[in-house]
Amino acid sequence: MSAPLAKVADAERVLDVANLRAYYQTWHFGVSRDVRAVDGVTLHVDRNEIYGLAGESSCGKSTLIRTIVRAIRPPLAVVEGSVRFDFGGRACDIYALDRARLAGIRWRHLSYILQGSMNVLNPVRRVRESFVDFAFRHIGKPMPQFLALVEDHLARLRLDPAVLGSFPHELSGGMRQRVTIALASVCRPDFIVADEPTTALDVVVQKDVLALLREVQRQIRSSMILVTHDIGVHANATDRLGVMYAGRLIEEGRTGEVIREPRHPYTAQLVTSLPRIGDIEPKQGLDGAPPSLAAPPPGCRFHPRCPLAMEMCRREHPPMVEVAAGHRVACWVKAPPGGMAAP
Amino acid sequence: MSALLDIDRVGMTYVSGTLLARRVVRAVDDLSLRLEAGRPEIVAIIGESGSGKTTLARMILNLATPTDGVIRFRGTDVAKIRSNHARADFMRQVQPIFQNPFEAFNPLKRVDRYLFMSARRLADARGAEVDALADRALHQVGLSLAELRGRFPHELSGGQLQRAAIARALISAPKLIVADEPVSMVDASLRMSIVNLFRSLRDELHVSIVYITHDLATAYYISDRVLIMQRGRAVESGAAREVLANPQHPYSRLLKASVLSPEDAGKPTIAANT
Amino acid sequence: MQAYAIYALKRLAQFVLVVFIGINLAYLISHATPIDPVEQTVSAATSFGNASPEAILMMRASLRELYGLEGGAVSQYAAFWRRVLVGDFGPSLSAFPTPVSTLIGRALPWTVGLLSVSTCLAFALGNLLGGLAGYFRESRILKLAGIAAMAVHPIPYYIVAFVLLIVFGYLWPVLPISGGYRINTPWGWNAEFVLSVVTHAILPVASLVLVGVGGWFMGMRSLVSNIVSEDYVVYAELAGVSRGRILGAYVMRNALAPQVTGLAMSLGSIFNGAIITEQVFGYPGIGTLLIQAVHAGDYSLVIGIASVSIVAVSVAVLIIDLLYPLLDPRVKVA
Amino acid sequence: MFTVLRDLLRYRTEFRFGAILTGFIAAFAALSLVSPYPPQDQFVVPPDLPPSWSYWFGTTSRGQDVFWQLTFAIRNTMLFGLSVAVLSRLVSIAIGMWSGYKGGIVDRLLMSVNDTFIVIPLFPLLVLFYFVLRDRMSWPLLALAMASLGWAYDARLIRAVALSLSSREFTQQCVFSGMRTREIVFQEHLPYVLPIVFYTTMNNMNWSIGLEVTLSVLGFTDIDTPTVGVMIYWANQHTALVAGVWWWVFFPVLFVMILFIGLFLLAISTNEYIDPRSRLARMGDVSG
Amino acid sequence: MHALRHLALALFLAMCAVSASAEELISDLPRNETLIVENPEGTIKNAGWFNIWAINAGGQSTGLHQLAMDTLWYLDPQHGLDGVWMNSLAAEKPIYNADFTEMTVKLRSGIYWSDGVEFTADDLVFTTELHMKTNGLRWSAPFQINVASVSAPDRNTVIFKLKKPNSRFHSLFTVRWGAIWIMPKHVFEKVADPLKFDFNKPVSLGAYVLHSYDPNGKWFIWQLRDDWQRTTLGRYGKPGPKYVAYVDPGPPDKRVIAQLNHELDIIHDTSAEGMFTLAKQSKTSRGWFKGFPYAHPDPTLPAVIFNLQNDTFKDRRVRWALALLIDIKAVSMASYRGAATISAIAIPPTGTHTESYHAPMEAWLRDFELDTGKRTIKPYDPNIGRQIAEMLRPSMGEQIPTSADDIARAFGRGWWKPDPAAASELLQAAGFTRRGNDWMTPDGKPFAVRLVVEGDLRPVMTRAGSMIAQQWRQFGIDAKTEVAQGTLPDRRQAGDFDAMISWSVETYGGHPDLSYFLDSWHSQFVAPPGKMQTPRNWQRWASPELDKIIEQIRSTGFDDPKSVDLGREFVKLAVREMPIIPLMAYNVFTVMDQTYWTGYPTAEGDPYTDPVPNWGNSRAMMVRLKPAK
Repeated sequence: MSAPLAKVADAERVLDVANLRAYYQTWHFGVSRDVRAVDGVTLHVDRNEIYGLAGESSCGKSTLIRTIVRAIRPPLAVVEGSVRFDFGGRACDIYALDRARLAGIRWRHLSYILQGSMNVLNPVRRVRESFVDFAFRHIGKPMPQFLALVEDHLARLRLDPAVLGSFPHELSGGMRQRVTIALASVCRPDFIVADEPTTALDVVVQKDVLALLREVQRQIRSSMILVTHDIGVHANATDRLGVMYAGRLIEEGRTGEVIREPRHPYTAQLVTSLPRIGDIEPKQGLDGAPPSLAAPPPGCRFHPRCPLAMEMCRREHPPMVEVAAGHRVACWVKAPPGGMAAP
Repeated sequence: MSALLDIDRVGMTYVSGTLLARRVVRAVDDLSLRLEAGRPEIVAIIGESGSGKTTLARMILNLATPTDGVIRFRGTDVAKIRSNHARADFMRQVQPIFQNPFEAFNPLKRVDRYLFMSARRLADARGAEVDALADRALHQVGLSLAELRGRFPHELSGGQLQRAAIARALISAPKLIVADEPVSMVDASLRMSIVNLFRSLRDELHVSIVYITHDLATAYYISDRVLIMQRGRAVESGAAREVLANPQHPYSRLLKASVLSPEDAGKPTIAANT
Repeated sequence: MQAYAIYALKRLAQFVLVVFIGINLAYLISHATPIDPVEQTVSAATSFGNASPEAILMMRASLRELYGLEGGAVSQYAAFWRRVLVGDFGPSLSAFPTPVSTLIGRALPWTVGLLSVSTCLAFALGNLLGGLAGYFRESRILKLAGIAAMAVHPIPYYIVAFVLLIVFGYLWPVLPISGGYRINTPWGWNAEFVLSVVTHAILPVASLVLVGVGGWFMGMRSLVSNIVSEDYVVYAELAGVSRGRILGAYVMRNALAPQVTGLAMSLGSIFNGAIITEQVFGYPGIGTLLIQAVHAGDYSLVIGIASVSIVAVSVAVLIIDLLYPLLDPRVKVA
Repeated sequence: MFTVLRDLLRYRTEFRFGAILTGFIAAFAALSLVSPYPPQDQFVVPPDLPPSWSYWFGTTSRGQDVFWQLTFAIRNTMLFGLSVAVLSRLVSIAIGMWSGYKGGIVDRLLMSVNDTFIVIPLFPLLVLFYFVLRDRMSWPLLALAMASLGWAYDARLIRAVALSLSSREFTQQCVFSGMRTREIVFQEHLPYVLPIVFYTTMNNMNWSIGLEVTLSVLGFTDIDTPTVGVMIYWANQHTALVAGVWWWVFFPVLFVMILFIGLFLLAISTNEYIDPRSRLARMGDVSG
Repeated sequence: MHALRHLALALFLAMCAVSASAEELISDLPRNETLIVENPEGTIKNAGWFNIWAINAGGQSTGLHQLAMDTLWYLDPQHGLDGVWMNSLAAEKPIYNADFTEMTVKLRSGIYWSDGVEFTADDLVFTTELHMKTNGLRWSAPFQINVASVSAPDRNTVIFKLKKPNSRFHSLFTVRWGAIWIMPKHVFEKVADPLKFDFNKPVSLGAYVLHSYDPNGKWFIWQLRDDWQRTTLGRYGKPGPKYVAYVDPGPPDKRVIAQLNHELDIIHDTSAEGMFTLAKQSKTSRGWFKGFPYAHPDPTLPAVIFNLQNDTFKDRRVRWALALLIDIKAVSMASYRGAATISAIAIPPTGTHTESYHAPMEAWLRDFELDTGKRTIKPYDPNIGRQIAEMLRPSMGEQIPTSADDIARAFGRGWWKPDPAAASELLQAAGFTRRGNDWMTPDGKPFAVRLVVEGDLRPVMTRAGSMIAQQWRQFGIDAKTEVAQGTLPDRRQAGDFDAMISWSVETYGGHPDLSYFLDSWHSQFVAPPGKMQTPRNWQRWASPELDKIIEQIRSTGFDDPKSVDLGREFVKLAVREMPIIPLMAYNVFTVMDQTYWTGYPTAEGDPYTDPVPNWGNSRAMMVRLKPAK
């Protein structure tokens, strides 16, 4: 499967996120704070692509996708912006749906692979029961046929149908994650959100699981958002890549382009600091720490750590500017608005 | 040349369960490794979870006792170090670095407390010496006491904390540092500064480092020697660059093949290993 | 299966330990008593009758022999365990020569009945309401129920029972306040007897349930409010699984295991409540017997009751522990 | 600690209510210091008078002023609960922290004993205790007995915290900083345990006062020392309720209920405060 | 939420159903044929045990010894059905030989056991011989000590040959509260071990047989025998109640509630306040006295008992000082709310004793002089009974009697006037000193008295003790009560006390003979310190003067008028020496409900017996009770 090279038309968009802001609004014993975990993110995902979301811990990437699938509960709240899905022509704002319609969409059109394979399956229910709970009502077939269908699905993903009779704790971490992928895909949804699906897996297993994920995506031709902090995973699994820093999207483009020609200083640092086998070039790390999302610095949030920072960066937040086809960057230095800056 | 650390055919067997249903887990099996004194080096021990590398680290640090074989530090059987005095002496020379910098300090206590404590207890510093020692150690890792004094862990970044932890380990001028996955919980952008620090510790302070990791890339980047472990056994070892550039053992090859490199970006052609 | 056997053996060992320590405590404490059962009997036998001093001296000697109070501390202790192991606590000294076990056997069914009914009711009711209250946080009725449970829960059994007694036995006398059944009702499985047993049990059971329900309610509610943020619940909600199914199969089902552990842990104190309740409502049972034994200075009966209650509670705990893996499949490897 | 109290008082309704109720009871108990009558003396006032301006809570059939009697009773009851709580805290901290830090066989042995104490029904043992001591039963002794029986559950809570602390990396960091075990346990770990100690103190007070009331009402304590239970005991002796002297029972029951609810509210609100997630939120960790 | 509502509804309905069914207390028995009596023993642990000859194995006051047992004689504490003395199984009074070494009993004929077997001399002989050869039966010891041999020359005559002279041997077979009950030979001769035999169902010699009982010991129901004429009660007419239920009604307040609901015909005892409540709220309830003080005075005498082996109390002046510090009016108020019958002398002011002792000795008491060391005082105040009456009159109104006789009967006559000055003088004379507010013993230690009381087992006496301690405390003595609950008997026997509230004086009530308690006060029975004291000389008083009196009584016949004179000698000695401070009669608030039954014994109506229903004599009530409607 190769990534679509041409700029995709709006009509093919499955997900459209516009200027989304989601804050953790907490009040604890007199300390009231807004944690601006997602602060003005705009992105879209096209049909049949895997969109990668990268960023380091606490950059807001998990919050972003939680907000996208409306899996939020207080203190997290959407402050501004919209999330629109388009499943085969029926566009909808996920925050405008009532409970019943939302339940109708879930799993049938929009499914989810969660971080932390240990806990996503009900520990006291066998895997089979989870399949029944999650998918039975969408399939619309009597139980025996449904179970046969599930077994077929597992077989297609080269999983032993015997796992259906197991409890989650009886499976290895990799196997649990595979089961979760099968569970998320059994209804052949239009859109799958995968949050750190391979974190905490060993490298060998990680590769297998990623392969399975791509395999599933290829088979059912759904769109997918894949969130992970591991650039290596993105490089190998995603079509397009968005990089987040301190609650904002700072760079976005085709994965190969972003990794090979990062524009944003942060992205560049992230990519070039990674050692590779066979490469003994001295590499430098980045000093400092990401800012607190409760009290982010003014202007570009990266400026305190940025080697290129200038006066403007300290004052105002840079807008996302398209520097190449489908490649957008938010940086006063590398992508000043109104003109393509030199890479 | 005498050995700094001599791991001689060490094995570790855990027994779980009760008398009636023993389950024997062979965490480490017949493993040998020798670090020479006077030739500081970084030895990477590579393996995935369950390969026994953390158990090995615990045995070197005398937090666990091997069931077979002997670990000698400068000729002394580590497992026989029992008295408080001997333990303190051992800790002066061998220090650990832990995996999670956020966990390595008590969140309710100030970070400098541990530096001062080490200075007093392990380096026998008194009065102004204590501050001086702490400050010197912090400078060795690119920090200063002024930055750190009175700060709580949550006020510092993971990178700073990990450096502080390393500085603390350095206070007693140890000969050996055992670092168990020291960068796996550190953000990628901060990771290299820590890794580079290890290199400078070896080169400038002549500290030998046992670097335990599952990350082949950083191992390749800084270590002199590697030892690849699988299910408690050493499957391959040798000079780092040689082994990692051209692994011989099937498991080593599999490991190497599984590494997802950013190089592949734009060609998402990932395939399962099996 | 083998894993379960290990688990069961561990529990069994704990059970044996509990019983051993418990009975020893009871033995040690009670053998420190300054009360001489012979003097108790003598004074009871002579408090109304006319007996000459010489006769009493003679009576003392023969009672001492009859009660088997001779022998050293070690041999008495050994003899005690020899008898206890076969369930024999010797004759009651205040109902000589009736065996202690006979007296306890007569009282135990009442206590066990009272306790099992009220515990099950309180557990079921408290967990059900607590589960609902934890899941439907916005419901006003459930909030009120929570406040009510919180208000009653910390009040000691005695006070609750006492207030119930006043209200339903005195201010609005609709319920019997004494005894286990109506006087002169023939025993057996006939409607009259059963009905009278039920009506007599209402107040004792109600007092125990009222106090017990709050603990389960609050425990369940806080468990549930933690569990609803567990990944598997979030995941199921994301999947659009119905709320009823989530509440039942995901939330409550997972909260049940710790609650059942809590049940096992709290059986001892529940038992305390039963003793008091029996006392307040003049209900037959172990508690009534214990208080009588104390007043009569009958230490073989006191030890017997303390031991039997320890064993009974431990057995109940053991049963719960042994059934626990059914609730939580993860335990097998423990 | 001071800021904790301030925060709780300012922001937790439950805590505020609990503090008000408990404070009210404590203030009431303090009045015993200025009582015009010694607590044991009878017939110092006309018996059986209903509440009035001269006798706010009425008088008993023993010719005692319920108001002043109750100040002593509440004081003794609270002191009792507090002594049991403090004594049993010492045991549960010692056992819990030792067991949790040491782990292994020490832990298993201690916890087996501990579980035994959790499971054993204590009431028969306390009655037994009374049975043995009878007239020598005084409240310090009873407090001692209850403290030696009532530590187990809380020791388990403390041990759970200590166990998780001992496996945390910072504990190893402490070891390799040259700290001694005692220092690690008392300086590094104790701060994590203290909130639990605080929380269980109030629960334990509730528990011990409840048992004391019950034992006293049944006459299994020293009936010469006025406590709430002893007051009810004497009221029962004089069949106060059927004799219409309801105030003799009503006020002690009311006050002890206020005390219970007050302590209970304090306990649950503190419990929420020390909940790790809530603590993190206050310490400023960002979740994202 | 729906579940909640349903639950509430279900609970409500259940309540309604229950309240409808909670009306009748006793199932299946016609209420108007049933007498419901409190069994003061409470719940009987071992309900199925009716072998009364085994010690403490089962209940006694369950109706067993009142209704099913019988023996030779009854001595009523009040006036009796036809006199104080009742020949029950015996046809006449005991016949002693001259030196009291042989007692002959003539038995009635025509008395039958409830299983139809006739009662004969063989039963009495069997009872005696079984006790003589078996250790550990309730009366084994007195038989073994007294009886050399027993024989029955014919079926109506039994001759006891005694081991040594005993003029009071018949008292063993004379019911005061209870006595030696006669065994059915035809039952017990088949029993291998009489100690282990439960005698269930009991064969009765009384007018009632066991109908049913609660295995949990809460109630026992007895039914009138069809052949009630063939029992010793038969000659007094048909007993009124067809059924008598002895129940455990619970604590005092529940007893009051039960009688207010007419579910308990006779309350054995309740608190003074409970009695007042019943008197106020129930028109049909009444006590022994129609008005105040209601209670029946038992022929026992609660007193402050000193341990005379304790150095502090060896000096009679100290004992007297403590007596003069007691304000008996306050004690009467504290213990009985005024409903006490006080006594200054060591004889219970009950039954016929007031005529034999209290009234005749009044003059002597008035003239009694006490030397305080500085002066001589007359401590007796004859008006205290009247003062108590006057004190109560404002609140109790016309319930308080007005005539001097009635007041004396209800509240007692006089007592010792509180006299702290005299007490100080006495103490100083005895070598005590005053330091500030506190008294010191001659050896310079604080004068401390621990007054042992029994707690809620005898609340009234505990209340009295608290008051006395308070009065001593106010005088500067470190006095406190110590609650002994069930250990009181142990401590009393062991002499492990300074002073205690208890009684060492018990009498027949209806008969002036004092040997019932006095014989055991002989110094031959006083144990050395630290050893067990046998009943009843708990004060361990050894007095040669007293011994002389006792020895004279021993050689005087039971009905000999001379024994009353000897009794008065004892009283005078006891006043002078004050080994115990007599307080009052042990008043029992027995309350009788006349809703279903009338004809109860009462002080001013027909005082034919003591109404306290656990006394063996209370069987006399059955033949006088009549249905109310």
